Amino acid sequence: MVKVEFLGPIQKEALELEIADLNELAAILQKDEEVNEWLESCAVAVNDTLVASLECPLKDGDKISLLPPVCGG
Amino acid sequence: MVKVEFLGPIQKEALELEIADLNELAAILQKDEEVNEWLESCAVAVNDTLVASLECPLKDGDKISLLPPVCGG
Amino acid sequence: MLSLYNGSLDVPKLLKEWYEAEAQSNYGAYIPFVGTVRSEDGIDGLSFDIYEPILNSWFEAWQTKAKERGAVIKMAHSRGDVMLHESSYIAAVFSPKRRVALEFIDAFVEDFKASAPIWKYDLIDGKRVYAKKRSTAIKGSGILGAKS
Amino acid sequence: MLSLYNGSLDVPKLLKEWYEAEAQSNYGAYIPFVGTVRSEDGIDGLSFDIYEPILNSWFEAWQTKAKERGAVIKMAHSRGDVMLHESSYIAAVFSPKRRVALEFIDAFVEDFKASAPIWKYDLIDGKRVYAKKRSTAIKGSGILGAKS
Repeated sequence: MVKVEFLGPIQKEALELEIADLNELAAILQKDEEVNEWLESCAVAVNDTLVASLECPLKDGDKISLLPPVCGG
Repeated sequence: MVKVEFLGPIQKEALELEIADLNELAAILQKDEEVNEWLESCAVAVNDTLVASLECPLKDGDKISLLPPVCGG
Repeated sequence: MLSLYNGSLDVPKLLKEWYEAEAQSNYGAYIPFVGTVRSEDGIDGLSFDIYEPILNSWFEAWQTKAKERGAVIKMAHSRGDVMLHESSYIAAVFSPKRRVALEFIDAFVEDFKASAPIWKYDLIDGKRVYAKKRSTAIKGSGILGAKS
Repeated sequence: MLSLYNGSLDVPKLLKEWYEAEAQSNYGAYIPFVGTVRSEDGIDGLSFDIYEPILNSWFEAWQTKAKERGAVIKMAHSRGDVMLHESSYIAAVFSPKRRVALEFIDAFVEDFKASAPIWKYDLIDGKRVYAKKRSTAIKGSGILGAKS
């Protein structure tokens, strides 16, 4: 089981999913109307480290975060 | 009569000279052992405005300043 | 040093504390950048969400880069609401030499704008409206999107 | 605004006064640069001579440039002696937008170093020694020298 968190302005509760990698997550979220529009502009972190590709194996207990466009300051 | 001031580290009293332009001043100062070594590195102001060439006519009461290399801050 | 505060920052106090903390460290240059909420587009203020775990690791990576040049970075940011003409952000660089400090503050503030996991909302008529147009997608964004 | 002080600057006080003076001016960015005397080469401190008429006109030219970009510059500098770890120089830019402020503070501080009519001396064993090696000839210098 991995946990998927949606940060900042994405108004969505965290998900608990049985997935083995980020490709599976992409397939699930692309079908989710609430989240689909955000995907093109979101960065992805696994256990609080940003990842650059979907080729990232996941293990039980991992935390995935979606980070929409930022504007600090 | 014009007044010639030496600023900052140049240890020299101001001069009062009867000169018509900066060419005359250059000729006088190049013969002055105290000041000669500073001339290559000094900027020149006439009445507190920096000048870029010697072709600058002078009139009675003008103030000329020699500004050696600077280092504020 | 990275400090987060609920609401606006006490700028004079922070600038003084940081200056005094490094007074004997033999730095020749201290450059703070202070960001203040401007009145524009009829907003009453701004509001901020911060994701701290990634903000901390982003900041530590910069602190390491600064240390390699003999410099040190300090930063403070607001959480939640900050009203017009109040300040929400201070970043500061201390370094022995001015060029390093001038280059670091510029690079740090620009990367902060592009990368720090902070989300900004306009406060308008009591509502919090995501400042989407002024926001920047973090480098590497979009991997979960449909392949085109 | 250009202010000269005998001896070292009260940095926290000046940073606070400037911040508060512009608090309602709707500037989004405030970037002070603070210069502090470093311990090096066995000096006890630094000492400064200033030629105010040309410093004032140099500063006014920069203030005019800043105004064209919607910005404002403030500066404070010490006259006479400033000891180790005390500060002798603050320059600050306020502007609506951060890019203008970041570019101005860099350009202003560099031109200040190259052009402002201020002379620096090392204080060593109670003597004032002109910091010749660290000094820069003002642009256009040398017209009175012998033609080569």
